Parts: sequence; structure tokens; C-alpha cells
Amino acid sequence: DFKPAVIYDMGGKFDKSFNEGVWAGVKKFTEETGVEVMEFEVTNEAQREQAMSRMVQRGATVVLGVGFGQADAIAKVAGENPDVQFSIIDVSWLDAPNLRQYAFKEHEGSYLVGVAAALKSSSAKVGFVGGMDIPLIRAFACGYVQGAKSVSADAEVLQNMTGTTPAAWNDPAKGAELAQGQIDRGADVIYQAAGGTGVGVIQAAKDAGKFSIGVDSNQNHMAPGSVLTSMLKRVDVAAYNTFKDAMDGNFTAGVQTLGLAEGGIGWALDEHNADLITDDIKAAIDAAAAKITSGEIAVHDYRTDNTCPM
Amino acid sequence: MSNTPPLPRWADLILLPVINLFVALAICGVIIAVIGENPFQAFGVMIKGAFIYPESLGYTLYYTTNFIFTGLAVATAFHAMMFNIGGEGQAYVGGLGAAFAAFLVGPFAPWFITLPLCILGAAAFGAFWAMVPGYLQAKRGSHIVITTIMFNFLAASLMVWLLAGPMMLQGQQSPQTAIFDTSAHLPKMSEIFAIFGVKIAKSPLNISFLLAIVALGIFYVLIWKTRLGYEIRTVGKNPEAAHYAGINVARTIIIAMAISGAFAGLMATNEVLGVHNRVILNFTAGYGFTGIAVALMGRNHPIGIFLASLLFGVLYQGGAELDFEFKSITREMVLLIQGMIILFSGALAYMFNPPLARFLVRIGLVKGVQDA
Amino acid sequence: MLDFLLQLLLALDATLRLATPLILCAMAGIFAERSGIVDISLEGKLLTGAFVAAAVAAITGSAWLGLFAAIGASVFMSLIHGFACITHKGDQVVSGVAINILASGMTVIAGIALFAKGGQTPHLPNESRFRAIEFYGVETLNNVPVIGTIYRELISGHSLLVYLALVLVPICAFVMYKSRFGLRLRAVGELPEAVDSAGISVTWLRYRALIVGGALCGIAGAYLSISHGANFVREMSAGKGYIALAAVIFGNWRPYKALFACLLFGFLEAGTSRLQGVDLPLIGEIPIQLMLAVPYIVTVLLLAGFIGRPTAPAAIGQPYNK
Amino acid sequence: MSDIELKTSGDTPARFALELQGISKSFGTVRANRDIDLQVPSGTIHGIIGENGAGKSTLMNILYGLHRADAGEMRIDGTPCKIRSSADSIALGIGMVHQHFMLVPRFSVLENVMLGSEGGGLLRAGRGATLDTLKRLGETYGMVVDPNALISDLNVGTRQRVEILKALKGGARILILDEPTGVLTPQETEQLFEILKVLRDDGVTILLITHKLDEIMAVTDNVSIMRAGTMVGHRETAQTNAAELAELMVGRKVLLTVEKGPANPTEILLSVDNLGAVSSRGHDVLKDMSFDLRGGEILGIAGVSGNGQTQLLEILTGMRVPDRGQVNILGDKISKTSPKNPRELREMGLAHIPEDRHIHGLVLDFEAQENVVLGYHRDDITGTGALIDRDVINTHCAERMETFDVRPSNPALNAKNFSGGNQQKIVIAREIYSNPRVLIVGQPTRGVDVGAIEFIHKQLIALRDAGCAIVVVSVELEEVLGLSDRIMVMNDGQSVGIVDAADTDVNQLGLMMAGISQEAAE
Ligand SMILES: Nc1ncnc2c1ncn2[C@@H]1O[C@H](COP(=O)(O)OP(=O)(O)OP(=O)(O)O)[C@@H](O)[C@H]1O
Ligand SMILES: Nc1ncnc2c1ncn2[C@@H]1O[C@H](COP(=O)(O)OP(=O)(O)OP(=O)(O)O)[C@@H](O)[C@H]1O
Ligand SMILES: [Mg+2]
Ligand SMILES: [Mg+2]
Repeated sequence: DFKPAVIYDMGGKFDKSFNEGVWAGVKKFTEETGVEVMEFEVTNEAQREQAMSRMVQRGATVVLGVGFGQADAIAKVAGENPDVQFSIIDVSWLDAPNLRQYAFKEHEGSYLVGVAAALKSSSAKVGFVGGMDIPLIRAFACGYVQGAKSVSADAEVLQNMTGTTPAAWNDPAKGAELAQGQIDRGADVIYQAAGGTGVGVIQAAKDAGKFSIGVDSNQNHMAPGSVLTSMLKRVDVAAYNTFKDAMDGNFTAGVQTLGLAEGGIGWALDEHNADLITDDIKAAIDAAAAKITSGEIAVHDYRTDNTCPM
Repeated sequence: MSNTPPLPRWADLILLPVINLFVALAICGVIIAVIGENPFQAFGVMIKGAFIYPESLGYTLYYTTNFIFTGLAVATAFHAMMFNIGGEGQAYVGGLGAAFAAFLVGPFAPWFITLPLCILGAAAFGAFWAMVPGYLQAKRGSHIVITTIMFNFLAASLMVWLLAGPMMLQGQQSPQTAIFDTSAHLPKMSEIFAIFGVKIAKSPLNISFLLAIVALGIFYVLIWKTRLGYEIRTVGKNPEAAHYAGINVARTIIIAMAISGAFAGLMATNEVLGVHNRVILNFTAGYGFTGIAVALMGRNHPIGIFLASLLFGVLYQGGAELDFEFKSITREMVLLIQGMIILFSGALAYMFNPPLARFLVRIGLVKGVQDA
Repeated sequence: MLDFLLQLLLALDATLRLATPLILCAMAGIFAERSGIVDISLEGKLLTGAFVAAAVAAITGSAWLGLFAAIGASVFMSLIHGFACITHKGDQVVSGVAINILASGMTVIAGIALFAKGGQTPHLPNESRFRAIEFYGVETLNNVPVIGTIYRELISGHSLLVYLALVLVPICAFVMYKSRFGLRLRAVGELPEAVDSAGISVTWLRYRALIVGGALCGIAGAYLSISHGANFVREMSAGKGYIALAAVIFGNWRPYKALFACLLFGFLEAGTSRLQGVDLPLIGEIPIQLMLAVPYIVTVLLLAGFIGRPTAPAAIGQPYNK
Repeated sequence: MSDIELKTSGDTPARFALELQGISKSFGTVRANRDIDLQVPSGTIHGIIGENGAGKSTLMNILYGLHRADAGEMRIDGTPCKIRSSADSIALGIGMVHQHFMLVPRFSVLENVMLGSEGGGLLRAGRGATLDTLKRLGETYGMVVDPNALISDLNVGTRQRVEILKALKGGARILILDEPTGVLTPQETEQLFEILKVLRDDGVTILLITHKLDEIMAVTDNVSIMRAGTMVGHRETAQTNAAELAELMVGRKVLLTVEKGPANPTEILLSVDNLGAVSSRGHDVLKDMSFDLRGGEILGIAGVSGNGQTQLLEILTGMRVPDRGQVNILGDKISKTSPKNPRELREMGLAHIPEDRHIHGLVLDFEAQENVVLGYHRDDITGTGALIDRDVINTHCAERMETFDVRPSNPALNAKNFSGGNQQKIVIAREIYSNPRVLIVGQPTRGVDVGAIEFIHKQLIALRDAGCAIVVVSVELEEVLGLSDRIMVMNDGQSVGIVDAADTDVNQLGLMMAGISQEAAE
């Protein structure tokens, strides 16, 4: 019988970031189907593999792993349990007959909010605050820069990374200071991809009367009137689909790359930021989105060559 | 409590800790009951999760291994009155040492050459990372606590830079190195047993556990049986007297720190050589800090350190099972329980000493006052 | 050039904000350690204070209630520390570790129980936070060239708690060096026997030291979650307690020197974060990790180079039994 | 209780300032005081003597409220009282000068004196009053000290005064002094006794603990003797003598003078040549010091403590590098350019009994057996193998304790649990074992009881007669006179002169210690 399980990453299912997005998807699935999903939040490296095999032992028929950190573990466990279905988010480089991989084109979404930022900025200076200096975060930054530059070539993007220890993802105070630092240097729109640290960025922008941009899930509500928009990474969709497909017997292995075209990436427009997004900003974003989906604009993905053209 | 008679060794080393643990568990039981779960059931799960399930014991001992190494690191420095908070960073850098050896030698040499070099690399890098603060303390008077804290941050920066940059495996996204050649893999216990036809559940537990046991022995001999150990303890207890005795205090401190760092570095043999077979971002996961509690709860003695490590191993593994089995018990709940146990069987270890002593006297197990 | 000066000024401004929690915790550490008790539980008390402040402020809508609740909560943590290592002569470091772990667990559990937002507390509206205070005359002075800017950016425009922290340092030094309590406190950290033989209770004296420390940590926590920030985020103390402890030692267990250390740490962090990814003259752009490491490197160099051997309180770490 | 009438102040019938009855106290399994009775007539100086570990300090600490008696009663001026803490005793007008200083080194004299009686929430409040008190006491008893001096900068004599001032500041009517003279020079002791007499005449009752019988005879009115935790007798000082007291406290007859035959010096083993040392603060603490020492003779060094003796010893034993001049020792040389560390010197045949057994001589947290190899831990007495052999050490230690009659003779006992005298014996036993050719001794009998003193002196003489060259630094003039063949007096880091022990006396030495040249002193 059908038994779904999800294993969140270190950040925990309330990381104000993509784990939380997955959790939203899981909730939606449970609400619709009434099927309980087994959950576990890992606290150290070794637990990843352990959690997965324990899930299998406890009869899980489909296991969803969240984050590239679980790649090794899932590859192993999937290999050992060919008759169990596995799915993982933010991974595209594995290969197993019973493993589905979701890769997101964060750079495309970041490009769009970059466009929005550059248009909203009155100083032609926008900012980016990342958690740790790792390729994934660089990809966010790089897409953002490309978007901003596409609006005006001389738009300047100030960039900061928070730290090098795990605390870098949970340090709102530092996040606020980094944002403040960028504001001091003239930035008036700041995009953050730093988990809990981002909360501080949003707060600082609000306190300074500037704008911030949310990430992963829709964070517009966190500071209505100050959060310009949020770059949506629909991991909730990934989570939901994983379980839904498995339930309906349509589970397929292989890599599913979700970008703008696939609706896996997007930007948030709701009552909280409706009056911040002017019509021409909206128009510009939509235009850019159209070009990206049509392939007219190819947003460079930092991860392909670990460099950013700009 | 000057006029309570001293406890006999057995009571001090066994009975008292048992009582403490019992009280600690009782407290946790209350907490668990408060959140509406059945404490006894919960402890059952914890024990089962730590010892009974097929692979559970393996995981417990795997954690124990880490704590033994980091605990020994803290204890060694402590005998020289150096408070080494840098185990985290030393273990982290130790991983780097293992990796260098693995990548430089691994591809060409057989395991019996590669592995020793990797283990040596881990110890050497860890030793270096602790020796510098040791030197600064001994020669420049920079306080060891600050410098070791700083060196933890430095290690973190260095490793992120390497793992997300030069040493990162291409074609994937996690900040980690490539997998080592098999010649640099420490065999898993399950594999070893398999050779002898014994089948045990797969778990991260690997040879480095035995290495840890050996390390405990080495530590004991070093501290209490060698002349260097004698000098280390003398410097720790009374540097003036050490100077009087012709012991080079600065040199002894530096050596002690180096050994301490080496033990910390060896933690990487478990994580890097034994489990992941590659260096992963933040593989130390706080084991270095926990080592402080382990060493002090183990009273800086190998047996104590082993028991404390085992206790923490059980807490980690059994705790994970708790989290697993009960929806209402989150990982924070587990953290809380760990805190309570450290508080009651660590910090409050002597709370029941006087009453116990008086009790033992009353029931005549211990002889009371006699003439000077 | 002018712009550079302005940036420097703004960096100093940031320094104050970053240093505030460090300063408060450092003063707390000085009280505890000068009384002879190692206090690595600063981190846990800071975190507890942050949570309770945010939670109470969110529920009552009053920043002040939040502040007082935070003080109460982290004093309570101090009392646990005292119960373990004063009353029962337990190991002070182990007790500290235990408290830090308890705090990490407790805050999130309570947070989930109260607000069901994964341990976070709701975002506070400005009226239930300690917000920046505009000083009188900022406008009038504004067009005075240098002074105006300094007055506007650096002097004015901080939260009440920042000023409180700065005022508390001389007060601490005064208490430490000019008051009966301070005299006894310093004595008990050096030679508890002397205090005992002078007819003063060593136990009660050390408890009071911890209580004062707890209160200071509570304020620091409140600053994190209801002044500088607007809600509690799990683990938001992010190691600041340990840095504060380093500042205490760096400052040789003395108020003003510790203040200096905190400001230094703050400035290095503010400065380096502003230099991330900036093309420096001659040097060029410095790798981010290196830039992030600069504060720690500088600290080590300073310790090795200029700061002499710190002299810890003689009786620190040893429980008193006659 | 007391077998004889005690002398009371003046001709008034006995009024007792203090009465103890059946006081008992145990530490763990050690019974430090057993059923102690004591009566102290008011306005008298009452001596208490006893071997190391007899329980004197314990009894005083109980009286002062630092320890709680397990049983027994106390009466002050006839009224029964419970003393739970030192606060109570202070309130009852009891002041105490402890055997080990209770002064915070990093504090000023003023801060130390104010501690506990600050006279208000702010120090400002009490500062003036305390300064006045200090001034007054200073004048009345001639104990002038600079209130702003840091304790760590003061020599022991001055610290002792600060302790007494502390005890007196509250106007104590009962004053306890636990071995106050242990660290004092004869002159300082003299002054102290003058002060005590004045105090007594002011009606203060004084309890004086000391190991020095001559002091007992000199100042006390009555004396009580303790042995192994019990009171073994009370005497009126006028009715007894040193020999009787010594026998009472040790339980056997003791020689109070050093017996030694003439020295027969051999070749020069140690020669010091224009030695000089500069303190960390840049002062000259040792100035062109020169002397020779032959095997088989003892050179005593007299002087008020803090006049360079410590630095001299440190240089001779390799613990400090000389800044000027050189030392030729056992055919080798020590100088700034060619320093030697303590290990090398030990290997050459030098042994060192340090001035302060707690700071240098012992690791108090180590077992006795571990202490018995301190400094020799790389030699065969720790076993010949690669590892330390505990059995070898243990038997060695047991044997040492046997020969030196260390009590309790338990090699596994921590050094800190031995009383002062026995700790000193452990150190001496260790250093003499290597039968050194040069022995450097600092304060051989500080805080040690007469029984042990006699024993230690015998050992040193025996070593001399075996041909060892011995340097003895002591603040006890009697001791220096008794032990030495020649005596060098030091003042202000210099040698005032070297005299033959045979033809000098306390007065001449005393004068020379004050810096007056030998000739003038004669
Ligand atoms: N006696 C004092 N009165 C007022 N303020 C003082 C006093 N002593 C120190 N301070 C203030 O506290 C700061 C630190 O003082 P200082 O370094 O002198 O500590 P300290 O008194 O030497 O400490 P310790 O007792 O450890 O030697 C000084 O900069 C000074 O401003
Ligand atoms: N705090 C303590 N804990 C355990 N034993 C103690 C303690 N204090 C004293 N003792 C023991 O009690 C006995 C008496 O000690 P006490 O200090 O009173 O002797 P004393 O007469 O003062 O000796 P000394 O002349 O060397 O000062 C000794 O055996 C000592 O070891
Ligand atoms: Mg005594
Ligand atoms: Mg000072």
C-alpha cells in the first residue's frame, strides 16, 4: 500500500526557505488526499542515509529528499531499494531507474526579480545578500545581476555573503547589517537568499523605508509595502507532484527541470505588493519572462561553469 | 561539605553517576509526559533506537567514536590547564589533511600505505591547527580560549573556500570534494564482519571506532604512564613547580596542544575516511563542542570519557529515533532532553553526593569518622 | 574622499549596532567571571532573552513588557547556572554547555507551541519594538557640514537599548570599582576565603553576580529580537555569546577594555562586510571567505602582538568549599 | 578542667574572655579536634602550641566561625554563644589573623582593610573613616603602612601588619593570631610582640599560635598544648620552660639546639663572582655578589626577607638567568650568555630545597609519591623502562617516608592533605636522596614544629659532614647561627659581609641586616 515519506534538510521544515516550501506542498497533498506523510528533519550528515533507510524499513513506498545535501544518501539508498520510489529536489546529476530528480532554474526567477529591482530602484543601485558563498547561492546572485543589467547596463549590484559557518543561515542581525550596509552605499532594493538571515534583510529594508525581495516561497506578507516581490521556487509543486504521481501510479524516474516555462519558477504578485509593482514594471517582467520561455533570452546558469558573465 | 565522609571509589564512580542519570531521565520523563506522550514508551523507543534495532547499535557507536576523539582532545589540553575550545576547527582541518593524503597517494598506493598516511594527515593537520594557538599562548600570552575560538572561524572560512572552490567536485552542486579512491576508504564494520561470515546490519560504524578505543589507551598511557604526561600534568597543576623541576613550561604546553589537536583531527578518520569518503561542508556538525562536555563529564579520564561518549552516542541515536517515532517529539525536544541530561548528570553530578555519603554511613557500608 | 569619510562614519554607526549585544553580554560575563564563575552560558541566556522578549512583545504588544520578561527569563537561566555550580559545586563549563543546549531546544519548542510558526515569533509592528530615536536638533544641525552629519548618522538615530548599553558600561565600571558590591565581587573572584573570613557570604555574593549578568543578557536578547530585529528566529544568537566571552578575556576582565574589544569586533565585522566584493586600491578584490575571516585574523594578530598576558581572576572556575 | 590555676590579668579574680567546652570537629574521616576544653582569662596573651597537624588552626577557625564544630560549647565573657559564621564572631568582637594570608594581592591595602566593613553602599562613604582608623592604629601601635600600596608589592612583614590592622579595625576584643611570626624576621617579630603587649594592656585578649617556644616564653601569660587533635595540658608560662613544652607537644624529649661538630671544608664547589640581577621592573635586586663555598661547610645567609636572597637562590638553582657576573659550580659555569636550566644543574649534582614549598616545592594536587620524583622524574627512580613504573615510585616513596618519618606515611595521599611540617619533610627527603654535592636551601623550617625542626637540622648537618656544600637562607637568626659555619648577611641585594658563625651573635647579625658594615657592627 501507498506510504509517502519526506526528509527535510538541516535547515528544518520551517527554514523560511525551501524546506518550508516543501512542507507547504506536503500539507497540500495531505489535505487533498488525506494521506499522512512520514516526516524527518536531519540534524547531521550521517542521519540522511539513516533516515532514508529507516523510512524504507517502515514501509515507505516513495521517499522525497530535500536539497542537494541528500544526493549521496539518496543515490545509495535508491540503489539498495530498487522497488521503492525516490525523488530529490535540487539535484540533476544522479542516475537511477527509481529516482526522480527536480532541478530548478533559480537563475531565471532571479533574472526576473533583478529586472523588477532595477526598475524600482531610483539610485540604479540594487543589493543581494546570500547566506554562504556556495554555487547554488551564486546562481541566484548571477541571475539577479543579469536581470538588473538587462534593464540598464550601468545598474550596480552590491553583493554580500553572510558567513562560513551554519550560523550564516540563522543570523538575522547580521543580515540586517549587511542590508543596512548596502543601503548606506545607495542600494534601495535588496534581494536575499539566506534562509533565516533573510528575515533580517527584509526587516532592515522595511525599517529604512527601502525595498526587499523575498525568495523561494512567497514572503510578500512579511513586510507588506516593503517586500517588492518574491522569487518563487515551487518546491511545493515538486513535493506535491512527487507524491501525487506516485499515488496515481504515474511516477517517472529521470530529471525534471523546472523553470519559468514549466511553472516551477515564478514571481509573486499579491495584495501585499500590488501597489508596489507598477504596470510598466509588471509589463517589463512579463516581457522578460516571455523572452526567457521562448528562449530568446538565455539566462546564464552560474552552476554550469562556475562563472558569471557580468 | 567538609564533614561528610568521602564516598568509596565504587560509589563515586558507579553508584552516583547511575543515580544522576536516573534523576535526569525522570526529569525528561516529566517533560515528555507534559507534551502528552508516554515517558516509558518513549524511553523504550530510545533504548531500542540506540541498541536494539539492527543497525542502531552501529549508529550509536559511530557517534561515540566522534565524541571519544573530541573528548580526548579537550581532556589532553585540560591536563595542561589549557582550555581547548577549538576541537571543531581542528577536526575540520583534520579532514583536509586526510583528503590531501587520499588525493595525493590514494590513486597510486595500496590501502595499507594510503590509509596510514590519511590517518597521519588528519592527525598532523589537527595538531598544527591546535599548535598555533598553543604557541601563541605559551610564547605570546594570547589567551587560548579566544585564539581557539578564532581558529574555529578561520577553519570554517578556509574549508568553505576550498570546498566551494578549488577542491569542489565538478558536475554537481554540493560543496564537497570528489570521492576518494577505495584505497583511502576505512572499511565498515559490517564489511569486516562479512569477511568472517558474520552478517551485521549496515551502518556508518567503521574501523575508526577501534582506532578511538586505541586512542583511549594511548591517552591513558601518555598522561599517567609517560614522563611527558607527568610533565604535562605538572605544568597543568602548578607551572611554578614545573619550572622549579626543570620542565620547559612553554614547550610542554605547545606539545600538549599539538597532541590535543591530533586527537581532534582524528575525528576526521571516522567522518571523512570511514563514512563519507570525501570531505563535506561542515562535517564536524558540532561534535567538537560536545567534546568539551564529554571530557568534563568524563572527568578527563579515559574510562569516563568512553562512558560519556557512549551516553552522548545514545542520546544522538536514540534521540533521532524518538524524533522518528513520535510526531509530537521534534528534534528540538530531543535537544531539550539532551540538555537536561547534561545538566543533571553533568553539572549537578555532586548534588546527591552528601546525602548518599550520609546514607552509606548510616547503613554501615562506609566507615564514618575515625581519629586523625 | 568625502564619500569615503561618510562610509567610514556609517561603518562606525553599524559598529554600534553590531556591538550592542556584545557589550551587554560582555558586561554580564565580567560580573560572572569577576566573581569567579566561568560563564559560557552567555549564549544561551542571550537566546532565551531574545525569544521571551519577542514572544511577550508579540502577545502583549508592549516592547517594555517584552524587555522585562526577557530580563526575568535570562535571570532564571542564571539561577540554574548558580544552582548547579555555586550551590552544588558542579562543573561551570558543563553547566554552561547544558544551559546553551536547553536554550536552543526550549526557545523553538515554546515558539512552536505559542505561534505554530516553526519556532519563529510573529513580526512585530513598530510600536511594539524599541525603534531608533531621533535626537533633538538633528534637523537644525543638518546643514552644519561635518558635525551635522556626525550628529545625524552616528550620535542620533539609535534604539534606546543601544544607548542603554553604552551607558551601562561606565555604570558597570563604577559598580565594579566604586561600590561595596563591586569590591566584594572582585574580592570573591580573587580569594573567596578572604571574603568569607570578612563575614560575607560567598554563595549569595556569587548568586548576585550571576543575577546581574542574567539581567544584562536579557537586555541583549531583547535588543536582538525586538529592537534591531522584529521577531525571533531560531538560533538567532548565532554565536554572539561566545564572541562576547572572547571580548571579556580580550578586555582582561575589565569593563572599559572589554567595551573596546566589543567595539573592535563590531567595527571589523561592519568594515569587512562593506568591503566584500569591493575593488580595493593596490590589493584588488579580496576573496569573500578571506574577507569574512579578516576580523578573526586581526583579533589573533592583536592578541599575539599588542595585548599582554591577560590575568584572569585568581579563583575563577573553582567552586568554594572551606 | 585545667589542672592548674591560670595567670589572670592583674589581681582581679579570673574572668574568662573565652571558654570552650568539648569542642570536636572532623573533616571527612579525619578527626581534627577531639573534645577540646579551653579557658582564656580576659586581658591575657594565651599561647597555643602543638605539632603540625595537631588541630590548632582548626580550633581557631571554629572559634572564628569559618568551621562549624560538630559538638561542643563556647562562652564569650561568660555568656554562651553560637558562632555560625565569621560575621557572628566579628560581631562578638573576635578578630583573626590567619596562618595563610587572607589578602587579595591585586587589591590595595585600603581595599583589603575595607572589605567587609565598607561603611556604605559606595566605597567613598567608608574610605575616609577607614583611612582614619588605619592612621590611628598605625600611630598607637607603630604599624604604619601606605593605604594605597598594592598587596602584591608588599613584603611578607608588611602584609602581616595589614592582616593585623584588618583584625583590629573593628575594635576586636579577642584577637586570634595563627602562626603570625612564621614569616617574620626577628626584628619584625619583636615589633609584633610589642604591639601585642600594648593591646593586652588595653584589655584585648590574645590567642597566639606559634611553633617557636622562645616566643611563647617571651610574650604569653599562659599556654595550652595540643597533640593529635586533643588538649594535652595547660601551663602558666612563668611556671614552665621550653623543654617541658617541647616534650608535652611532641610526646618525647627534643633537643632545642643544633648539635654539630667542627666543619672540615674540602675543595671549592661553588663560587659566585660579581653576580647581579635586575627585576622585571628594572631595579637592581642583586648587586656584585661574590663568595666561595667549599664542600663540607654550610654557608648561612641572613637578612630581612626581600633583600635579594630569593633572586640569589633562583640564580644558583638555574630558575633565573643572571644579568651580570657568573657562577662557577661543580667545575661548570652559569652566566647570562651560558645559562643552565634546573634539570642540567640537578644532573651535575645540585639539589634545591625551595623557600616556598607550596609554590615551588610541591604540586599540592599530586600524590606524595608523584611529588617525591618531582624534578627527578626522568631518572631511574621512576623506573628504567620507557614508561613510568608506579611500583618503583611507590616503594621509593614509602622508603623515603619511612626514613624521614613523614606522617601519615601514605604515598598515595595528596600532598595538600599533609600538614606543613610533613610537606616540608617530603621536599627535603626528595632533595637529599640524590645525595647532592651542592645543596641550596631556602627557609628549611618555616612553619615546622620543633620535633621536625630538630630532625631536619640533623639531616642537613649529616649531609655537610658527608662533604656536601650547603647554602642555607633563613629568616630565623637562631637557625642560621645554629646551622652555619660561616654566615653572609644580605642587605639591599648586596653582601654586608661574611662572618664566622663561631664568633658572632644575634645582635651583630641584626645590625648587619640593617645594613651596618661588619666592622661598625662589632
Ligand atoms: N578605582 C577605580 N575607580 C574608578 N574607575 C576605575 C577604577 N579602576 C579602574 N577603573 C575603570 O575601569 C577601567 C578598568 O580599570 P583597570 O584596568 O584599572 O582595572 P583594575 O582596577 O586594574 O582591575 P584589577 O582589579 O583586575 O586590577 C579603567 O579604564 C578605569 O576607567
Ligand atoms: N579543610 C580540611 N579538610 C580536610 N582535612 C583538614 C582540613 N583542614 C585541616 N585538616 C586536617 O586536620 C588536621 C589538623 O589540621 P590543622 O590545620 O588544624 O593543624 P595545625 O595544628 O594548624 O597544623 P600546622 O601547625 O601545620 O598549621 C590535620 O590532619 C589536617 O590534615
Ligand atoms: Mg595551622
Ligand atoms: Mg589593576
